[in-house]
Amino acid sequence: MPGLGTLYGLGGATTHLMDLQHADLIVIQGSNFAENHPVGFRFALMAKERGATIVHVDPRFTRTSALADLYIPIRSGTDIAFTGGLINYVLSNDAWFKEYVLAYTSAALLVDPEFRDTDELDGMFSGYDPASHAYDPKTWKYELDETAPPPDGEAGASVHGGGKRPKSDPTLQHPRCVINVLKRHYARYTPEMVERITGAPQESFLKLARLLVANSGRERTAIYAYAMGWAQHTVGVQNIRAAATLQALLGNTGRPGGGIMALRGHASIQGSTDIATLYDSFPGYLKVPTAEKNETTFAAWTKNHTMRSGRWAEYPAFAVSLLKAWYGEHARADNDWNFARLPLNTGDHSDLPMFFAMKDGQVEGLVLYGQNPAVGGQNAALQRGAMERLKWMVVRDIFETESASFWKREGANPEDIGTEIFFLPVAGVAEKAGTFTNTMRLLQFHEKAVEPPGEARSDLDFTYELGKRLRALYADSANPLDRPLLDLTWDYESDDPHARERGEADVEKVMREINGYRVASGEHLRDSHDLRDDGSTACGAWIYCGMFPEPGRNLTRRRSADPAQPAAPEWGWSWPDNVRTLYNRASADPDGQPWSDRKRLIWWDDAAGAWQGNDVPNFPLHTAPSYRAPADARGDAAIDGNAPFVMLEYGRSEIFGVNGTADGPLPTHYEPRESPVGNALYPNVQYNPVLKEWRRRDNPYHAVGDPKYPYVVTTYRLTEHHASGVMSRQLPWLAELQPAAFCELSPELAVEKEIRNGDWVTIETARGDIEARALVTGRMQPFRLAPGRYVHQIGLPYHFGYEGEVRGDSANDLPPLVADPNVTIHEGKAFTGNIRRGRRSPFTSRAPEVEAVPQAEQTPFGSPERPGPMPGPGAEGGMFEHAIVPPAEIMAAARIVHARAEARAAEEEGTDEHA
Amino acid sequence: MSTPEHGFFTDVTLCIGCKACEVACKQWNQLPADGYALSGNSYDNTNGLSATTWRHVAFVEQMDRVEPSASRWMMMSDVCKHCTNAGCLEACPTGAIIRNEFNDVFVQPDVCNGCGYCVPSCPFGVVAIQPQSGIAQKCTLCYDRQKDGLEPACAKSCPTESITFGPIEELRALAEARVAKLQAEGREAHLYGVDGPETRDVGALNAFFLIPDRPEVFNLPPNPVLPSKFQRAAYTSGLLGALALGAVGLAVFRPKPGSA
Amino acid sequence: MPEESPQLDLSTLLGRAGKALRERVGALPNVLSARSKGLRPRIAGATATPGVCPYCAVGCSTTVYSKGNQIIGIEGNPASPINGGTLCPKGAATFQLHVNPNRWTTVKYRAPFAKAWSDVPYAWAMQRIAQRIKDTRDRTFREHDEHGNRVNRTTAIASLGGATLDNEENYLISKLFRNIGTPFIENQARI
Amino acid sequence: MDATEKHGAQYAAGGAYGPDAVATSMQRGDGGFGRDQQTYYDHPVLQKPHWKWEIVTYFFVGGIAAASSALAALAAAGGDPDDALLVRNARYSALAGALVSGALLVKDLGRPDRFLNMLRIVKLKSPMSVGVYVLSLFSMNAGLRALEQLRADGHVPFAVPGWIAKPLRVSTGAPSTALMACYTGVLVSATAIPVWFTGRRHIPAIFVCSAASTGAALQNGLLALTGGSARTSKKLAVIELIASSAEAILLLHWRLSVGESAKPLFRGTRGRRLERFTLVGGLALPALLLLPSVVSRRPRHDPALGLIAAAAALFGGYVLRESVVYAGRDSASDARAYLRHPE
Repeated sequence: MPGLGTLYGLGGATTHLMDLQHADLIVIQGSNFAENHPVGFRFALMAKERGATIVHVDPRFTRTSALADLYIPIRSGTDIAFTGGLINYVLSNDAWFKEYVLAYTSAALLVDPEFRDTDELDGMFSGYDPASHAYDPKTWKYELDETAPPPDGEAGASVHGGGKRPKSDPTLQHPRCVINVLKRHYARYTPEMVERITGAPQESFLKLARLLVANSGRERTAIYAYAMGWAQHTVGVQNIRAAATLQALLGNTGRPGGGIMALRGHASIQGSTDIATLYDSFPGYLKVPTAEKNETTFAAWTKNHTMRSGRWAEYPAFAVSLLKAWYGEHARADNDWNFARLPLNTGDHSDLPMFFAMKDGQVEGLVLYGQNPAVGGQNAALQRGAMERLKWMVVRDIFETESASFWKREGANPEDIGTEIFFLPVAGVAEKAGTFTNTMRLLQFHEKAVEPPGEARSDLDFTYELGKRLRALYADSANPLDRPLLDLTWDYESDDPHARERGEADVEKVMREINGYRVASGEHLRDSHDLRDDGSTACGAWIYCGMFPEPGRNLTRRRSADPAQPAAPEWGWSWPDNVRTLYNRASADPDGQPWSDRKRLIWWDDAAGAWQGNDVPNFPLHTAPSYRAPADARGDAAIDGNAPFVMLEYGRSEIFGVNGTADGPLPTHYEPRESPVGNALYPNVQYNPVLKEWRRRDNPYHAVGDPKYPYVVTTYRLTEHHASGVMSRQLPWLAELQPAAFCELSPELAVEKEIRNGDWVTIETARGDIEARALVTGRMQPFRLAPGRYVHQIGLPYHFGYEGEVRGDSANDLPPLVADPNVTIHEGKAFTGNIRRGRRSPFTSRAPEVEAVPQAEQTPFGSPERPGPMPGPGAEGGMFEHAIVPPAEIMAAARIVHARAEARAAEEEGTDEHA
Repeated sequence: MSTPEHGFFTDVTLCIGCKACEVACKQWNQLPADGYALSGNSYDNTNGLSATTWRHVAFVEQMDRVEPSASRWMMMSDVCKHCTNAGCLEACPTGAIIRNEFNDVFVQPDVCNGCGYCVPSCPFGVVAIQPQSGIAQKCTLCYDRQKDGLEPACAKSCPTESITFGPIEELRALAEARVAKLQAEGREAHLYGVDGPETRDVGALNAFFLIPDRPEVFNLPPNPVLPSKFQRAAYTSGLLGALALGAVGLAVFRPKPGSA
Repeated sequence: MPEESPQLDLSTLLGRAGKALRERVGALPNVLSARSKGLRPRIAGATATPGVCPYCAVGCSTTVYSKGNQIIGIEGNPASPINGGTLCPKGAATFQLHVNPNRWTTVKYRAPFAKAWSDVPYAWAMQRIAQRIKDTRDRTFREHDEHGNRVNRTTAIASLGGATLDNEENYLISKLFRNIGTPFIENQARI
Repeated sequence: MDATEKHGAQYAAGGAYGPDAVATSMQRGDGGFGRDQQTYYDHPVLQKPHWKWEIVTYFFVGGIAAASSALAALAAAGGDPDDALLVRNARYSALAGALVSGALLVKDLGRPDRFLNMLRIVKLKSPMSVGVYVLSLFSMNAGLRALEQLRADGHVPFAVPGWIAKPLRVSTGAPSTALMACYTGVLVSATAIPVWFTGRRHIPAIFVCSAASTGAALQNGLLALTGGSARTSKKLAVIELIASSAEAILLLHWRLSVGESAKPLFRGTRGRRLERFTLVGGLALPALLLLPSVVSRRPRHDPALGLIAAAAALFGGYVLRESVVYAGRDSASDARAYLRHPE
C-alpha cells in the first residue's frame, strides 16, 4: 500500500510477525487479528504474557477484542478522526520522541509558502481544480534552498527538488516547519471531537493515548497492526498514513517491537504486489508508462521515476534488466530496449473501471485465475451482470465457483447469455512447486508433494502453455504490433522428461529469471546492487534479486530456524536483501548507537567500519553515521549517515506527504461516501472530495442521512471461512463451523426492529437486497455520538454465495462501487443500508440497464446528489432522528417484546401439552 | 504404569475460539461433518461433543452495557475428560473401552459392539454411538499418535497454546502457576478437574480445564456422578423385591396338608 | 421400602466375589485387542513434503504427508518460526481442500446460450482459448487511442488474478498479458 | 432439526438469545447475556441413550420369562397336581421368553455380528456384563427345564443326564431367575441419567413386581386358554394382586419422594400415559376383575374375564418399561435437571 510507501518508502509491513512479541504495546485497529490471522496473533499473546498491553479499536467486539486488555468501539470509517486525535494528543502534550523525529523525519523541513491546509480552506487543501475534480499537488512540497547548487546530470530534474535541498529549521520555530503544520492541522482533533465523530468514549480514547506515550521512546516501543479495516475505505491510503505519521512521531518505526504490521489477507497478496499483476505496476514496483506523462521513450519513462538518492537512483538499471529478462537479445540499447512496443496506460485500468467497461460491453474476454468476482466483488450484482456481456471467459479454479456458473444463477436465463466459458481445474498448493510472499515480505518455497488429479494443472503450466500456443499462432506474423509476443524469452521447459511430457514449466527457471542473471555468462546475480543499465544484466524483479544467488542454492527453500533468533534469518528469504525489519538504521540513534539496550537491533561498529547487529542492515553497509552526502552525490552515496529511510529522496520519513498522494499531504477525516451523519470536522466537505465514484443507474449511492438507509453496514471475514468462500464453503469441515449467512446486530436494534435471534432478516441498499439469519448479540452496540444521539451498525460476513456445501446471499451485493483516489480500492467497510424482519423477494432477472452519466455529474462537488453543507451530529436537525434511538424507547420496546414473548411462550407450552 | 500419565490442559483464558482443534481432530481421525444448522448460539454451530465431533469449542458471551470493560467473550475447547474413574469404562461389557498405557480412556473400535451402555454412563455426555459405524466413539487422545511420541492433533494445531498436552504432573504445575498469575492480576480463574468438588466421584480428570467462571456456564457439570456407585442401592432394591415375592410365591403354592 | 440391611446386601457379597475374581480376571478387565497393541499413526512411514498454507498471508509452514500419489494428511510444520507446527482451522483443513469429492478435475465447457456444462479435451480447450484471445486481440488492438496517444493495446481482454498465485505464476501472467497488450491486468491485491 | 424450528423452541424456552432474554437484558442494560447463565444455551450436558423398542420389549419379555420360570419352579415345588398345567405352560413360556430376549438384545446392538464380544470378559462393575451372563445362565436353566418338561410330556425320548442337570439347577435356578427379574432395573438405575439414578431405590423393585404381575397375568391367560383349574388361576391371581399392589405403592412412593428429576416420567403426556395404562389399566383394573374370584370361597372360573385382566396387565407392564426407558431420553436432554443435580 502506498500508505506506507509514501511515508517510509516501501509498500510493505515494516517488520515481521515474530517481532510482535518484542512490543510493549500492540494497537490493533482496522484489523480483526485473532480471527483472520490466528497463528500470527500468537505472537501478540506472547507479548501479552511478557507484560505487553493489547488494545483493539474496532466497530465490533470480536474474538480479537475478547483477548485484548482494552477494547474501544469506533464507528466504521472514522479511523482518521481517531488516529488524528492521538496525533493531536502527542503533539499538544509534547510527547513526541524529539531526537528521533528531528533526525529521522521531515519535521524540521519548511513547507512551501503557497501551501494551504484544510483548516484554512474549510476542509480542502490548496490546489483543488474543480474542472478535473482533482488536486494539483504543486504546493504540496518543501521550500527549496535555492542557494544550494543543483547537481548536474539529467536524472532527478523532474523529481521533487530536482536535487536541491529543502530549507529546514532545526529549532522548529518557523511556522512553516512540518511539525508546526501538523500541530495546526490536527489541533481540532480534540478528545471531544473524537468522541463526537467516532463514538469512542473519551476515557477509553485517552487511556490509549496515555498508553502510547508511556510505551514509546528509547526504552519501549509500540506497534500498530492493521488490515482491510483501514484499506477498504475512500480514505484507505490516508488511514494508513495517519498511523504511519503517529508511529514516526513516537519514534517506533524501524525498531524492535515497533512500526506497522500490515496484515495481508491472502497467501500471496504481498507477492502479487511485488511481482505485480496490477495495471499500473511492473514487477519490482516499476511504474507502467502512461500516455498522459508522454512516456513514449525509455528515457522519458525512466527519467520520471529516477531519484537522485537511494535505490531509486538505479531505476534505469532496474528497468533495462526487466526488459532484458523479457526480450533477451531483442532488447538492445540501439532499439531503446524494445520499449516502443509496450502498451501504455491512459488513466485508471484497475478492476472497478474494468468491470464497468465489461458491463458496457467493451471487454470481450476475461481470464480469471482463482478469482471470484461474482461473490468477492463489490456491488456483486453489477459484476455478475458485467460477466453476462463477455463473449468468452476462462475460469481457473479448484471448485465450481459462482463466477464460473453465473449464467445459471437465480434469476438468470442461460438462453439469454452468450458467454462461452472454459473451466480449467487447477492444482492445489500441495500439487505444485513455487513461492508465496507472506505478509512480512518473506518468500517461502512450497514443494510439490503429489501430481494434481485428472486434468488439473498449475497456473504456471497453463500460462506457459498458453504463451506457447499464442506464439505459435503468431509465429509467421509480419505485423510489428505482434513483435512483443514473439520477442519474449519463453523457454521454461523442464529438464525432467516426465514433467516435460506433462507440459509442466520448470519453476526454478522462472525463479532464475526473476532473480536475475548476467546476460553474457548466464550466472545468477547475488544482489540488486549488481544490476546495470547497459544491458549486461537481466532481472525480472529487482527487489527479489538475491533470492536465488547460484544454481542449487535457492534461498526461499531454506528451512532452518534458530530459536535464539526470532527473526529466523535462515528461514526463507525476505526482500529487500533478506532484511527482516525495514529502515532498521532507525533502531540506532543518529550517532549509530542503540537507543537503549532493551531495544537494540543494529548499530555502527567503528572498528569494523560497518553496520552490524541482529538483522541485515537496511542501509548502505559502510556509510558511517557522521557521513553527509555532497550535493552532487547520486544513489547510495547521496544518503546521509543519519537518514534511515533509504527509498525516499531525503532519507527521512515524509510525515508531510510530498510523494504524490492524490487526496492531500496530510490525513484528514472525511465521512465515508455513504454515512448516516454529516462530517462534524468539516461540515462543508462531507466525504473525500477527490474519491473515485461511478454515478450510474446500476451503481446508485445513498444521500447523506437518507432516512431509507439509516444504519451503517460493514462487511468482514470469519476465521472459519476464506474470502468468497470457494476455498472454505466447499469443505464440510469448515462449512459446518459457519453454515449460514448471518447478520450481526445489537439487541438494541433488534428490539427496535422486532427481530429475534435466528430470524430471517433482509438487509437493503439501493444496489440490492440480501437475506440472512439474524445473530442478535451485545457484541454489536449503538455508537453514542452525543447525548441521546446514537448510530446503529450492522455487521455482515461476505463469504456466502450460490455454490458450495453451504450457501447464502452475498453481502457484497450491497456496497456501491466507490473508491480511494490513490489505489482505487473500494469502500466495503462502511456504507449505509436498512434491515427488516423477513426474507427477501426473489432476485429480479437482470441488473438495471446501464445509463451513461453526464461528465458534469462525475464530481462529488456541486452535483445534484451532493448534499452541500451538512449540520454536524451536535447540531439540531430532524434528519438524524431515524439514526437515533433514545434509551427510553428501547426500554419501552423491550417491555412490549417481553410481554409478547411471554404470551407466545405460554401458548406454545399449552400446545405441546396436547401433543 | 511405565509411561507417565499424559493428558490435556485447556486454558480458556488463552482460547481465541478459532476451532483449529475441531478441524485438526476431524482431519486426523477422518471424521465427517455433523451437519449444517446455524445454532444462533454465538459462533458455536457444532453445539457439543458428539460421536463425530471430539473437540468442541463453546462460546459464552457476557456483554455488559453498564460496565463495558467487564464484558467478556469466553471460548472453551471441550473434550473427553479421560476420568480417573471413568463411567463409560466401568459400564462397557465387552472390554472395548480400556485404560491405555498413557492412562487415557480409549475405545477399541474393533471390539465395541455398540451396546450403547457407555452412553448414559458418561457423566459428561461425551461418548456416543456413531450411526455410520454403529460403535461408540469419542476422543482417543490420539492414542495412535502418542504411540509414536507425536502430540495429539488438536494440541498440536492450537495456535495460542490454549490446549497443551503432556505428562499430567507437569500440566498441573503449569496450571497452578497460571491460576496464581491470573489471580494476582485480579482475574477470575479456577481449575476444573484437578481437586475440586467435581472430582469427588469421577476422580481427577486427565483432560482438565482452567475456567474463569462457574463450570455450568461452559456446560461442565459442577458435580458429575459416577453411575457405578448407584449399583449397591439398585441391586438391594431389586433383590429384596425378588425375595419378598419369592416368599409370597412359596406361601401361595405351599402344598395344603388336606390335599393330595 | 425397607432400608438396605447388611446381611442381605448382595452387592457386598458380589463385591467379595469380585475381589476374588480381581486377583485372577480382574473386575475391570483391561484386555488390549491385537489392533490396539499394533496401533501406529497413519503417517508413520509416509513421505513428508514441506509446504506452505494457501489461505491467509501469515505464511504457516505445513508438512504434506503422502503415500504413493495420495495425500494422507497435512499438518503444521513444527520447525517453522512462524507457526511452530500450529495451524488455524482453514490451515488444518488444507487436506480437505485437496482431497474433496466436490473438486472438479476435468475441463468443463459451456457453449454460448447452453444450459449445462460439458466435458471437453484439455488440448482442444487450450487451443480454442488461444484462438479466441488472438481473434479478440487482432480485432481490437489499437496502436493509438482517440486522442492520438500511442497506446499499443487492446482493452477487450482482461485478466484478474487471485492472491493464491505463486510469485512465478504472477510473473508469467504479467509477462504474457502485458505483451498480449492489455492494460486490464488486475489482482485480488487491490481488492 | 432445521435451525428455524430450533430457534422457535429456543424462543419458547427463553434461551439466552430469545427476545425475552434480550428484553429483560435490555432493562438490565447488558446486551443480552449478563453473568448469570445457568446453563450453556440449555444444550444437553448428557448424551441420549440410543435404546428404543427392542430394549423396551426386552425389559418386558425378560421380566415375564423370569416370573414364568419362578412360577414354574414354585408350582412344581408345591406339587399340587392341579398346577401341572401351569408348570408346563410356564416352563415353555420361560424358554420362549429367554430366546426372544436374546434375539432382541442382539438386534439392538450397533454391531450385532459382535454379540459374542459380550462374553470376552467378566465385569462385575458393569450391570450390562452381569446381565449378559445372567441371561445366558437363565436361558440354560430355562432350556433345561423345558427339556425336562418335553420329556415329561413324552415329546422327547431322552432325559438330560443328572450329572449335567443337577449342578445346572443348583447354580442357575434361583439366583439367575431373581437377577433376571431385577437386573434390568439396576441397568437403568446405575447411569448418569437423573430420572433413572434418582429412582434407583424404586426402579429395580418396580421391575420385579411388574415382572411378577405380568408373568402371573400371562400364565393366568394361558391357563384360561388351555383350560386350567380355577384353584391354580386363583393362586396366580393372588400373586398378581400382591405384586401389582406393591408395584403401585412403589410407583406412588417414587413419584412423591423424587421431585423435579422424575418430571419426564410422571408429568406431561408420558405421565398421563403411565397413569392411564399402567396404574389404572395395568394394575387397578385387573385387580378389580380378579378380586371377586380371589375373595369368594368357591372360585368360579371365568376364562373371558381372566383374558381381559391378563391383556390389561400385560399392556400396562409394557407401558411401564416404555415410559421408564423414554423418560431417560428426555431426562438426558434436560440440562437444568442434571446441572441442578438432585441426588
